[in-house]
Amino acid sequence: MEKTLKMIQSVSSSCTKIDAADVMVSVDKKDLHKVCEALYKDGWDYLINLTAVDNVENIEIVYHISKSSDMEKFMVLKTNTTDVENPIIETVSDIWKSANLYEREAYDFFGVRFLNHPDMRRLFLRPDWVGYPLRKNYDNTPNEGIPSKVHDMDACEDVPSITLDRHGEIVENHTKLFGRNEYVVNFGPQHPSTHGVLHLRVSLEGETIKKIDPNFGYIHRGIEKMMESMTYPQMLFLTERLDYLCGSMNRHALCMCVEKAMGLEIPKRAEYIRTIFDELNRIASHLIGWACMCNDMGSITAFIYGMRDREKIMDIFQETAGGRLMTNYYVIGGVAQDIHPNFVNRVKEFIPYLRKMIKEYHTLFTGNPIARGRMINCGLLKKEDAIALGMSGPNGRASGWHCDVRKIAPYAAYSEVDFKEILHDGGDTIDRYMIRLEEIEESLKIIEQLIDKIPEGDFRAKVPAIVKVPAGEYYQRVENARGDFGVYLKSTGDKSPYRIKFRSPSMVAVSGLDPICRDTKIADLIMIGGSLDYVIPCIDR
Amino acid sequence: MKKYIKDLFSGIYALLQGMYITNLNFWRPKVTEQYPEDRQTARQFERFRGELVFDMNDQNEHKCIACGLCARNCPNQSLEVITKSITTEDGKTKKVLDKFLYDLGSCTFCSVCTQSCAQKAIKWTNNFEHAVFNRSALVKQLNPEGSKAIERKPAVAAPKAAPAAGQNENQQ
Amino acid sequence: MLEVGGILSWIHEALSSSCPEWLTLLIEYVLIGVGFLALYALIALILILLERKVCAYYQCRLGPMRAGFWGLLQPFADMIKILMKEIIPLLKNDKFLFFTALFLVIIGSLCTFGALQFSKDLVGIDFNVGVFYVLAISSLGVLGILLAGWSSNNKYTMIGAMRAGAQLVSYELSSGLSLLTIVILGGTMQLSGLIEAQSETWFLFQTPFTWIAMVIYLIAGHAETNRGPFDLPEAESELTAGYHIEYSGITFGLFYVGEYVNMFTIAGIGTMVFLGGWQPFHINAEWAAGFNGVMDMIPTWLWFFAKAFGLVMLSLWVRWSFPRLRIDQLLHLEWKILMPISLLNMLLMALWVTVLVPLFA
Amino acid sequence: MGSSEIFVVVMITAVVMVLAAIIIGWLLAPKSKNAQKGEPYECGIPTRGTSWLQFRPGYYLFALLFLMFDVETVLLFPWATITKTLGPNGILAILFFLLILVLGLAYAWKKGALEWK
Amino acid sequence: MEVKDIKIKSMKTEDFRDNESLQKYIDELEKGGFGIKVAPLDKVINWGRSYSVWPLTFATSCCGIEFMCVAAARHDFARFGFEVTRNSPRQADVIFVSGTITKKMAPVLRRLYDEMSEPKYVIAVGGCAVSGGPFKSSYHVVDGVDKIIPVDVYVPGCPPRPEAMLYAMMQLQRKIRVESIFKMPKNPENGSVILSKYNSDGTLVTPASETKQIEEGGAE
Repeated sequence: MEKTLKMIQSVSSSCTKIDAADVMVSVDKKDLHKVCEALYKDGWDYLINLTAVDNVENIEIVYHISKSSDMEKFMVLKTNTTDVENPIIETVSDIWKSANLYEREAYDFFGVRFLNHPDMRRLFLRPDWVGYPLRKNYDNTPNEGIPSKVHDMDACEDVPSITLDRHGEIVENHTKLFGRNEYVVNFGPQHPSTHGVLHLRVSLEGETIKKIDPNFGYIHRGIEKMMESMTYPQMLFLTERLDYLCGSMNRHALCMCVEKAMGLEIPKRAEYIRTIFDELNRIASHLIGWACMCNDMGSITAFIYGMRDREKIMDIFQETAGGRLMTNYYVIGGVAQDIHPNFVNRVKEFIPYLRKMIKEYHTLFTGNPIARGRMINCGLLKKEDAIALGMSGPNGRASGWHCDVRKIAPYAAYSEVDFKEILHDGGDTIDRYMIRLEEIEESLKIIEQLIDKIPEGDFRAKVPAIVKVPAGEYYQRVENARGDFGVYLKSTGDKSPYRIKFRSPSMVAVSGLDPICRDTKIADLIMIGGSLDYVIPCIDR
Repeated sequence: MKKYIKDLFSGIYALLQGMYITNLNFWRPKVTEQYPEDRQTARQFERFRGELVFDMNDQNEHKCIACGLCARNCPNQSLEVITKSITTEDGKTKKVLDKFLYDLGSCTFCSVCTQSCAQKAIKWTNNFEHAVFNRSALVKQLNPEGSKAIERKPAVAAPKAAPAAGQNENQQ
Repeated sequence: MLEVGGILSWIHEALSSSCPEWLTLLIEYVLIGVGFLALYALIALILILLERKVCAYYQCRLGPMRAGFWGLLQPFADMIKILMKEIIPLLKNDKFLFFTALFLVIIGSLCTFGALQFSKDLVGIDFNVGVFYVLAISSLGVLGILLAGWSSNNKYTMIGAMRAGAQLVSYELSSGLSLLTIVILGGTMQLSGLIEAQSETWFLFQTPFTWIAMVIYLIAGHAETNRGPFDLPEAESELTAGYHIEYSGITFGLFYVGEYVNMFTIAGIGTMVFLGGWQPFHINAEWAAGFNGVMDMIPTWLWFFAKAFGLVMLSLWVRWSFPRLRIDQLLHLEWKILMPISLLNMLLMALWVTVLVPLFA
Repeated sequence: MGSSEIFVVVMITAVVMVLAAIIIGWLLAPKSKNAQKGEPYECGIPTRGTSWLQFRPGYYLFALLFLMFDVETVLLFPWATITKTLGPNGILAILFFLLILVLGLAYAWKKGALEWK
Repeated sequence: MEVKDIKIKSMKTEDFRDNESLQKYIDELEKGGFGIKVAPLDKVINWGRSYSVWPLTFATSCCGIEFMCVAAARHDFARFGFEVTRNSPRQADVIFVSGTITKKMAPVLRRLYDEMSEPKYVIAVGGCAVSGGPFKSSYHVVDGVDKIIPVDVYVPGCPPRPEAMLYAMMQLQRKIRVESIFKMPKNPENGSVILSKYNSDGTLVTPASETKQIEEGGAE
């Protein structure tokens, strides 16, 4: 790490180290691009997250970067601009592809424009939206005006960007996304197979896809802004509504983030319960992912089988936590209530049942020549691309990228169990498909190891009556069912966070849709979308 | 040519296997639960959060002392505690519960309220049959007309000592 | 006693004894029309219920249960509902073709349906070029689907229509070729003649090549009815509803009904040319005379419907087991697998008929 | 009663059925009017431009191939009905005809015309 | 007509909530001059309609997953005859607004509703659709879909469990059972039958305004 610091300092004189524990470096915005390039050359090729923070006197951009070859390495890079009225910062999207959407998001929420970024449209809000909602001076009261017309699609196709001309002046350019006579079809927002309200504008030539332009924001609920005015126990429930298919894991991330910041020690029992719940949730999520993908490929029966078996997990959840999809089970310091006496038995019954069912799934669907013919060699994602796009999780592992947070930075009880990180190296659709079914089996193994060893003791630590997080910045990663889910928390020592941001693994998955799907067919687009298994509310937040 | 024929037959074999699985399921007992036919008999998980109710005793008394903690802790203001002042027999004015309004339509079932209630006055029940024709029918008054709070000794009545609840903010 | 022929001739005699000739004819025509319509609607209703129930059972569900006992009245509810639903006046479509498409689809469907021979004496359209007629008239449906997709002026329907064109047109070849194989064996194109030729043994048990022809015919027929795994023109998860997105109310209902009856028609034709139509199952041997007698006791229409519904069940089984094909797989299957095999099969059949059979005879 | 007459009757029945259904639907079903109702449906988003654009030739290629082979089948039918009476000589004759067509198919296969592009 | 005249299999009238609103709706229909004395034909049509309510596949977030559970094997709304989910609004009868409706989505939902053919119904599923639910204090969320489209049945829950949705469907069935096809108000322009949700000029009657009045009245 010291070496990296030295390297950065050699590039930029403005570099200062902030934090002792992690490497947290601040650079002047003039040197940002140079520093990032140097970092990239040094192997820091995975941009985990990019967050903008409105500090009132300046606007700060925080980069969380890691190395794909050595994922334990983790650093935070910061830069800021004091021009709050018209903030401009150089883009890093030419270095890390994943920055593309993050920077658009920063523009949408904070009005930060990125120099040389190819596409500075609003990401979530309507093109005619006024104001930048995550600025501290934005009026958050729910305003009455509900638009009556669908927003102007021409405005969506008009792509502005800012560059420097020869004299160093900033010029604004406009390009058109599609040609006039292109056959552009809207997939979504109301479409059975975009897994929510994703809106894809797809340029077609017959059956063949020429270009995809994803449109987000149809389910942008302003969770991050809402959380800024909530106390920590209050806002936990919102995390489950982010990525509702693996709600517990998201909640786990925020709980851990707050617990770590407060220095809370979690009882062992709670950690075990949380791990089992996480894995059950992962199974439920993968089952839905599998079922929906089969449905997308036209096999409704497989869909129903997947949902049928998922109900068993829902039963387990209901019995112990009291909720089906939204368990509301984890709280800061542990879990809300002790496990139900039937819990262990139910889980034990479930494991052999699901193993049997997975065999059936393989016979029914995996072995089917139609399905195989459609999936093999279709939707190739190379490892380099996966890393560049930041596509971690099952999608990244299908391309051979070792990126399981449970292995890299074990949390809860993961360090105490023996499990395999499933890796495939093909990177095509069948790899992404298989990896989910294999991960279900791996999760079953984890649960099997833990279920008999849940230690006795408290299920919840003593927590102060008012939860206050000490001032500072925190970042907590978990491996949710879709990949590397992260919480960035900036606190000023108050009851509510100053800024909170979630790193959504679904967003990067969707950003990969265009490169993966070019020159494939409509049917492939739907199938690849199913295999990437994104959840839209997690993107839109 | 050999590959062509081999592919053909292995393909047909795999297809038949898939059909075998669906056939297997055709004859299996069905998992469908027949709500509403099984309305009386169906099991419900006791912890399932269906609806917030007052924990009433036989004498039509509830435990709420109208401290308003639950309403303040509710993340989206779906609880409203309306109090009124009454004069007790010994001449003191006392704040008691007038109406406890619960907006089922915006409740998120996060149970922050039940966790923060030091008196354990509210609890969850399993009832989930809530669908109505009119949105205003979802706002419910939890304390039945004519009910009153349990008379308790002054020492217990103070809402102060409740660290176990964890979530409350009554120090403020 | 259980045959319908008696009733028909009784009606004819009763009419001709009391009415002048032209009126008799007119009434008979009307009766034929009404009869076909009733049968058509009945089969559609039965199939809708059957599909829902069978699909549910394959999926570990129960299917309709509450409309009538065991959900038996479900299709009636659907029919009433869909008849009373608004037909949306679209703004940007080609109105003439939009409605013409409907007529084409239903004419294609009903006229093919009319060519079925439900029992020994309940015969509808029976041309001496029957097989030819069936192939020709059923392709009207393709035209209907193409027009429906095109005239809606919607991008999804357009893609759906194009897919339908490429798909249905291709699969007509192999279904034609497999029927041709049977024509070689039967030596006639008349459907009733083909059934007559199977009075002792069904074609299925006459040569091994009939089996191949039947499998190919069933696959191609399944594809022609636009049902999964060949439901590309509809492709619910891709094109939201395919070529009939813009059809609402009963206009959609007619497509819906047409599709179901087509499924039955395909099964019916398959029954007639491979499974002996209404012919009872006979074992062609001395010792089996008693057995054959028992088989003859079962009314012929029951034989026909039992076989046809058997094939329908098979088609439902396939439908609810497999994922959808992609368009290139679909065309690969047709042009590189079914087509060559059925061509070869036809030649082998011709050899069988002309060389092998005389050789052993 | 001949088949042709029944055919005409069935065809008229089909037309009457469709007409009757549409008229009943038109008369009895409730209606409402609003500006967006008649617009083409495309997942809730207004359509971009017209849908009647030139379409890719891929679909037509197969239609052409179909035409070729369909004509072939039509020509084969008369032969098929009398295969038995013609005997082996008939097969030889038709074999020659088929050979040309199969060669055509093989050529198309080899050229990749049967691949969906 | 009284509420108790509406028969639903295996459920008694008193098992249903909010009978008062339904009674009020019936009274209103009767008062409006198109007497609700259900003719036999009406009865048949309403029976058919109530058992063949085809939903539009429309799900925006969490409640959509529970909607999928209703469609799946365990709860199976096919038993009611609802299983034919249509992706095209032309062929659908009911929208289950399952999930949050944001300001960007609202006009899309409105457009989908407009594109549906009559008769059409709306069920607001979950807190978000009923009142904005968890997100009602957000700047980008519509607090209640009844501000955009008229809602027939509200199902609270976050998300409601599948049985709750089946219950809501039975409530909707009850509402359908009181309609009268021949005595609906006519459109003054062309004499066609319209349902009461649109004014004659094509604008919507949303119940949000009515609800507000009731709420204000109730608070007194």
